[in-house]
Amino acid sequence: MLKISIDKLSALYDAIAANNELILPVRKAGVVDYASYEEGADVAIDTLKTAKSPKNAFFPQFETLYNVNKKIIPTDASAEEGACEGAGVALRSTLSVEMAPLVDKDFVIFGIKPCDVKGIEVLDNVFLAEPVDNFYKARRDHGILVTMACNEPEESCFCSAFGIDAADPSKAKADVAVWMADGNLYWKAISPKGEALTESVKSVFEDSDEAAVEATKASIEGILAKLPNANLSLDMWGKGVLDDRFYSPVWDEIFKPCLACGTCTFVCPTCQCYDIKDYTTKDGIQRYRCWDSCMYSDFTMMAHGNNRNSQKERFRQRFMHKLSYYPDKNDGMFSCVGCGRCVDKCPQSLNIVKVIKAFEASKAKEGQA
Amino acid sequence: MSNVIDTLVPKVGVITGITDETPDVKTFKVNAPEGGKLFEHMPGQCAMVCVPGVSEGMFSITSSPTNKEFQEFSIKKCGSLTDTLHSLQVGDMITVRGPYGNNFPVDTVFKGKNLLFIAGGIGLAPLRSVINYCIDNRDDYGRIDILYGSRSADDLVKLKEIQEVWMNVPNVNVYLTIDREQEGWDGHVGFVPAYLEEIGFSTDCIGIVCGPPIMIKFVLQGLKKLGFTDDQIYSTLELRMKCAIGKCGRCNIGNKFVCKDGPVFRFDQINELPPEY
Amino acid sequence: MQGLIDRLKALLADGTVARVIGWKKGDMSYNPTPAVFNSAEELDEFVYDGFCGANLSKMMIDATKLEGKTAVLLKPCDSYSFNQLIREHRVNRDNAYIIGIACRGKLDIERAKATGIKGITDVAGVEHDGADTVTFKTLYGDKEVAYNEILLGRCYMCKGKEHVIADEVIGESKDTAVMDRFAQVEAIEAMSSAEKFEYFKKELSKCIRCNACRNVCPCCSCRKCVFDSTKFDTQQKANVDSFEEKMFHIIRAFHVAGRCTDCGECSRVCPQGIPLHLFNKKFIKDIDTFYGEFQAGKDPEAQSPLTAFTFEDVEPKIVSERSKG
Amino acid sequence: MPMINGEFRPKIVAFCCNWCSYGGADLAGSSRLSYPADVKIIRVPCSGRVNPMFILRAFERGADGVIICGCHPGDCHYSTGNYYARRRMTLLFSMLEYIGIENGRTRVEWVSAAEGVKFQATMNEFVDKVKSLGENVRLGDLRCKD
Amino acid sequence: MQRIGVFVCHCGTNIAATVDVKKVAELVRFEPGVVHAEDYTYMCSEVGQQRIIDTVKEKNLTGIVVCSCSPRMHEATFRKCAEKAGINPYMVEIANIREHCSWIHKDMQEATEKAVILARAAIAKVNLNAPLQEGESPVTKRALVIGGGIAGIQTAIDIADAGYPVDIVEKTPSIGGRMSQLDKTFPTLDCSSCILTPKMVEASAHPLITLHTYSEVENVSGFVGNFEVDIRKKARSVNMDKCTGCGVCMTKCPMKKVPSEFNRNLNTRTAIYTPFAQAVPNVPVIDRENCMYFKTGKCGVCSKVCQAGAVDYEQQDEIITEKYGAIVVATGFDMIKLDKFDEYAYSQSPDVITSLELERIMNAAGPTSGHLERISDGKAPKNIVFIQCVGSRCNDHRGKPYCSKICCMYTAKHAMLIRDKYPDTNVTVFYIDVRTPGKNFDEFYRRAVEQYHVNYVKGQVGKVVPKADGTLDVQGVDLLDNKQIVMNADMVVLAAAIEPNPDIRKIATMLTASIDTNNFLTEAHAKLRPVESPTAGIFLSGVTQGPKDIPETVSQAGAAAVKVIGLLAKDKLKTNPCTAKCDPIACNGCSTCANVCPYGAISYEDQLVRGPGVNETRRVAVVNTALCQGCGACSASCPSGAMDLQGFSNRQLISEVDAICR
Repeated sequence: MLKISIDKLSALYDAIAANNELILPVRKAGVVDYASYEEGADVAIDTLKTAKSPKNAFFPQFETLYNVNKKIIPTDASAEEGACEGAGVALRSTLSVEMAPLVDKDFVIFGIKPCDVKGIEVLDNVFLAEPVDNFYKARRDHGILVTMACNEPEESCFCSAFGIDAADPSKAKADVAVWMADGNLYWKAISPKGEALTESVKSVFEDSDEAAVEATKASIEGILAKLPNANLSLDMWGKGVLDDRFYSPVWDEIFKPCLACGTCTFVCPTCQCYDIKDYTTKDGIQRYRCWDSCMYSDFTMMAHGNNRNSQKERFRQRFMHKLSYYPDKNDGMFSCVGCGRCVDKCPQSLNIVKVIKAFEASKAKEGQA
Repeated sequence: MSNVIDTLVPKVGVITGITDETPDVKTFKVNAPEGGKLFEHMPGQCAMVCVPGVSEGMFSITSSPTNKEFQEFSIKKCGSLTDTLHSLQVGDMITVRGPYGNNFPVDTVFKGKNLLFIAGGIGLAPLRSVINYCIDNRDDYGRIDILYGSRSADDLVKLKEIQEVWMNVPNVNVYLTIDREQEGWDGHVGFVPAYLEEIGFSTDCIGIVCGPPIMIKFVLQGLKKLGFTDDQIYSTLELRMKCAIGKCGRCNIGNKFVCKDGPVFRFDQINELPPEY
Repeated sequence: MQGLIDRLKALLADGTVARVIGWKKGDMSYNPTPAVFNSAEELDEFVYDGFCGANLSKMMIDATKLEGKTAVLLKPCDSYSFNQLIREHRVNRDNAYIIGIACRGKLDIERAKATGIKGITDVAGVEHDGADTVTFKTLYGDKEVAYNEILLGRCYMCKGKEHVIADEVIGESKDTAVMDRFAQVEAIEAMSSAEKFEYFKKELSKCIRCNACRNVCPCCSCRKCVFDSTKFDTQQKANVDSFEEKMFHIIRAFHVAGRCTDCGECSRVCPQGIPLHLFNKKFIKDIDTFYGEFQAGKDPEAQSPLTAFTFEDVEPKIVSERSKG
Repeated sequence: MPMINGEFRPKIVAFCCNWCSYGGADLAGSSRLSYPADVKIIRVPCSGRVNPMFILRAFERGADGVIICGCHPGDCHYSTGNYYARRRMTLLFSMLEYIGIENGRTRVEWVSAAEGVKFQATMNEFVDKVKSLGENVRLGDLRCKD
Repeated sequence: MQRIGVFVCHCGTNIAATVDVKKVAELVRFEPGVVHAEDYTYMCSEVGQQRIIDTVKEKNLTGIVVCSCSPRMHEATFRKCAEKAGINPYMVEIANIREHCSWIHKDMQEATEKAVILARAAIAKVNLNAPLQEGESPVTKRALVIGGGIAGIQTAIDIADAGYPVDIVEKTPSIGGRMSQLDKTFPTLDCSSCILTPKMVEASAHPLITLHTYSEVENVSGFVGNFEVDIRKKARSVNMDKCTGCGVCMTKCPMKKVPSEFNRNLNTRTAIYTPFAQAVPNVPVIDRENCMYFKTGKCGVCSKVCQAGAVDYEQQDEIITEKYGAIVVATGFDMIKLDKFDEYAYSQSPDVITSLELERIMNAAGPTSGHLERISDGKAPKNIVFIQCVGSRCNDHRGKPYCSKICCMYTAKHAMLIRDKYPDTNVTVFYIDVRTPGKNFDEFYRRAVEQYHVNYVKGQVGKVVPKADGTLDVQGVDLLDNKQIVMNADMVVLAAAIEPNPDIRKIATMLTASIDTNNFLTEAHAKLRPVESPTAGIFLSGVTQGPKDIPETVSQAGAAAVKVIGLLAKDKLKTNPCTAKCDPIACNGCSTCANVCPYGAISYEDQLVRGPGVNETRRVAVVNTALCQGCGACSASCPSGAMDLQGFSNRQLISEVDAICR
């Protein structure tokens, strides 16, 4: 295990940034989100929860997939149909497709919390499943995750319900685990990628034992146990519960305050719905993909109708997807990591915890009856 | 530029032929710019066809894989993309990506079986791929019955092929019907489900149904009346799609993605899904 | 609060109303959810306290289409929104029973957390008739904050505690305004052009286009928002470039100009903390300056300034004339 | 930046009402009153038809200046259209100024069908102003530039 | 998307000299939707149109873009052409590459680039065009003429003779206008009232003409074929039906000190009066501002002397509302005020007068009973100086930039008449140019110079200085001799510029008719539609359109009448199909659009709305296409974009913006 004094963290950042793009929590106009480490960046490394999840680094809110270019070229076959007549040289219009470049430089996400690491695992199951999404894969291949223990978890956190250990990031599927304890940052590589990164920045560290880390782990565990939703029951959810939950009357009332905005979706580390759209450019189009939300009324709208026409259906879709459909497809793994961002951010204070609790309550009521 | 080809990135296709099928359906022949087919596919599979700048949409490939020269899409005019497609000319370029989705089990379950195809309107498009595949491999399948109906005689897609090819293949029976009486039409008149019961097919076959939702509903009832069970009836579904590879989150019905796990479903599978289609 | 619940139960019991729109206790002590109550039994979960900031008037668009009257609890500022909805024929007044509910300013949990409070397990002193001090029990020890220290930003610029429409008013409100409504707008107006641009660029670049501001806004009651339709070819979901967010927010503010009651919900709900009310307030201020004072929602009969004119209106060049460059 | 012979050539969209200003532009044309080719005119029935979305769209797509021309107040072919336009544009321009967009990029001018000279003068002035402001960086869509 | 043919017109060399038309056709060939592009010398010619028709049929076109002159010029031509070719006329768009391009740019490359961009915008628009059908609206077969001068009278008589009822609204108590103030007319020197009075009587007696004198137009609503006009009939205080026109009241009226407007305030009239002896109708009015009875409540002489009992002090203004199919504006002119030309001492000396005042002085019914006298002392002037172009052809803000057109001729007339009647009077005319185009005009002017020896001095007068002896020193320049001259005169006559009647602004606003910088009404086309306003159903007669003499006025009055008759002869009018249309699925029913509609064309109704995900009855906006004039104010105000304007839809305009900014 290595350590560096928290006062000297900028030396570590500089060392990492020397060879990689460094992405870490940065405060901008009062809000902390993951952003590039660049001059003047107001790094807020002790932020427990960034407003948005770091999924942007792998699955950006907007990315160009390819360009379709329209070119007008001379053609020798002037008699060919579709060629321009009478304009001297025979011309014809052609299309060519140019795929956007894939990410080919390493980057480091520093300070990512264990729940968000799990969130990336959730995305992996979607984007790396056949057929592989190469845009995502390139970023995954080049992304190095430095995950940090959550020293002071808050009441909106419920990651432990999903088996995530906020005290011990070394259990996460990341590359380096770090802790902040007694004025130092402790560093431990947990993957070959992590070891390579460690090697390149080793000079800024000194060796250390694990005593301080162990103490911090114990303290965090103590707090985690006291969190109000530490023991949130997921018994009613997972594989094979589709029919029972889908038709539940709980949905009939609970969705009502939902604004149909995309706040929960866009701050969520696991939501991965996207839209593909065209932008007309000078000589063709740019086809891009951008985040979309299943909560939006036009998400499934077609020319002749909408298969999820009411907000109830759309609301149900989001939670059924996270707690039932996704587990069905991924061996019981939930598409929620308990980061609690939706708990903090929902304009109407409606969130996945309330949904889970509402189902529990309705089951308890049925039990009584 | 990357050499990696992503499944989201399409190929350029050239329209090499356009046939007016009905007043609002055209069949487009598509080739690679250098000639030949853009890709190989199986009957029932779809592709994303796109007019850049307008939009992209999922269409079933209506030609049979046994056609080695080109692929065909029969497309009905019903929105901005299809409107634009209908205004294109031979020689114009579009982009195509695919094939996507599963296919009818022509090499497994269907093999050696009698097949009953029931289609309404543009619903013939996905089935035509299977029918021609079966006709081209005629010895692999038993009796083939085709029941096809449309609003009017003018709305019967691929009528020429039906009359000149299908009707002349041994052990293939074609039953055509139109919704309302029409001058010059001496065939059957009436809705498909009604005609189905009138003919009364035996249950020794696999039913393959495609058409408007309301027709499917009544055909299904009709088939059940005749003694068919859900697990011997197949259909294809259609929902809004963007990625076509089960990632964009749009076309799921419960835990199934129509684009990836479908579009071909057996009715007993469909019955297990929530009613969101 | 029990008195309030009893009154609501009585309204349900005597058939005056068929349902009540209010707030339901949250799973934590600071996150009540707007909810529809159909029975006396459900009302046991009713809550009204300092965290009930949500403006419920927009829920009445759907509720007043239902059979029977719907009771809704409206704070003074919410009542303006309801009036505006009447003006635009979006709610059916005859199907609404409006309970004007008193307000002593609503609390902003983010502002509380910004003082260093975290790991909250319980909150006390937030009832309407509660103490002047709010006590937070947290995993990291208890903390006390003055009630008035942690209000929503809008409450410090409150336009008054009078209900402009109500069938009955319950409780007594306390004034919370401590600053001029337009002080923030004036501060920006005083900046140089480059400073203004930098300020808004920084704020707006945080926007994630979640549409919370739009969907919560009682004025944004369009059945189909232009940004969701193909009417203007503006069907964009993400800020795919530096312009998108500006376009969205300018147009949104423009569409509600002359209709916005300044309820402040947009800024309250923004997950990225963008001070969106600064757009709306700018329009309100300009309208007041150019065309005379106008408070949307005050009078459901009043003509919106953008659907009216006078022959002597200022010319658009006023903007460059008074600009500092 | 679009340059011709080392000179910045702005993209300018002019919305002209059919009854007055478009006629004014026609008169400028038939009187051979020259103004820069950077100005491209879109015919609208009335200045009151101009939706703020059009103006922002033009800026989004890379316009450097947008000018709206209509009948003089009181002379609107439809009686009142330009009065509404006047209010809309005043508020919109004020908002653009407020978020830090140079206000010289937007303008409203009342030009009658008889004012070919005024049309020319207005366009010359406006083009000069926009040229002096340079390329529209603050409002432009980055993807549009080549 | 459409199948578009692009037709680029050379317009001879008008376009082709500056725009590389072949290149334009070539470059737009691969724009989305374009299946054909060609250029031709004159697209509007028979041959050009036939090419379009042939191509439409051959290539199955659904849309047409013509790159040519202004749509205000030939849009209608090409729409008709499209119709002949069998496609909807509204599938045509014009790219204006002449007025907006070739005529104003010199550099071929620059102009060609611009032409391509304008063509692209039109192509982008036409791709989104939809076929539109013209509606029909009925025509009220009655015309209104505003102004009862010679222009209005002639128009009214011509319309009425064709069998359509006409109302004349005249602000003053009598019809007749400026012409009734004139003494003789050039170049024939016949007596003005001798030729006018029969016309006045004819108008008054015509069974299809209704006169509303002493009346003003108060409000106008509606549109071509269907105007609704409020007319204020000011209280005359004399019952028109009872009055016999005996005139006793006027002779007995004790208030005799009211300046006579008719005589340009050179003398006075009574408080109850007719403006002049031949007034039509010959019914006096009481000028309430000056009447003793109305001022003090005492008097009542006129009422007492009136044997017919026609005087009615209680009469009130009355507002009548009438419907008309067409409106003719014939509001005429006035002389400009001379306060800005004080160097001519008009305000300082009563002997500096305007030509119109001289007209009254020379008139037998005028203040001096036709004797040429100085106003100051009643003496016959021996030296008279005429000063031309006072306020006309004036480059600064004091006067008018235009030529008033009639002054040269009436001055020649005045000079000649004076020299004829008073041969011992010296007459000098200071002029900039003498303009005499017109039948027998130059001959007339030469007679003045050659036969009557009027002293014409080319040059301007700098100053007129009243002297202590009552004469005037005229300081001028003789440009031909290039010398300063000072000339002593007994009388100076100023040929003041004429300007449109000051009421025209108010009237034009009511009519939504456009007006130029000089307050003359704009014609729909300067050459081809000179008597029509761009606003459908509004016609121009007389000086309201621009300076004219009497024969011109009368011929234009007749022309306007013909246009009106042509309109009234139709039973139905085609209505503009570019009307607003509401998409009920997106409509909020918020009433914003109705609040800005100037025609009250938008109403609300509960409608069953069905669409993707919608099936309910709700309040939505409905447009009455007969009332909608297609201004688009509603669609610019609609937040959801539900209200859109056909032909200028949001998508169409945005696609134009995109094409231009591409």
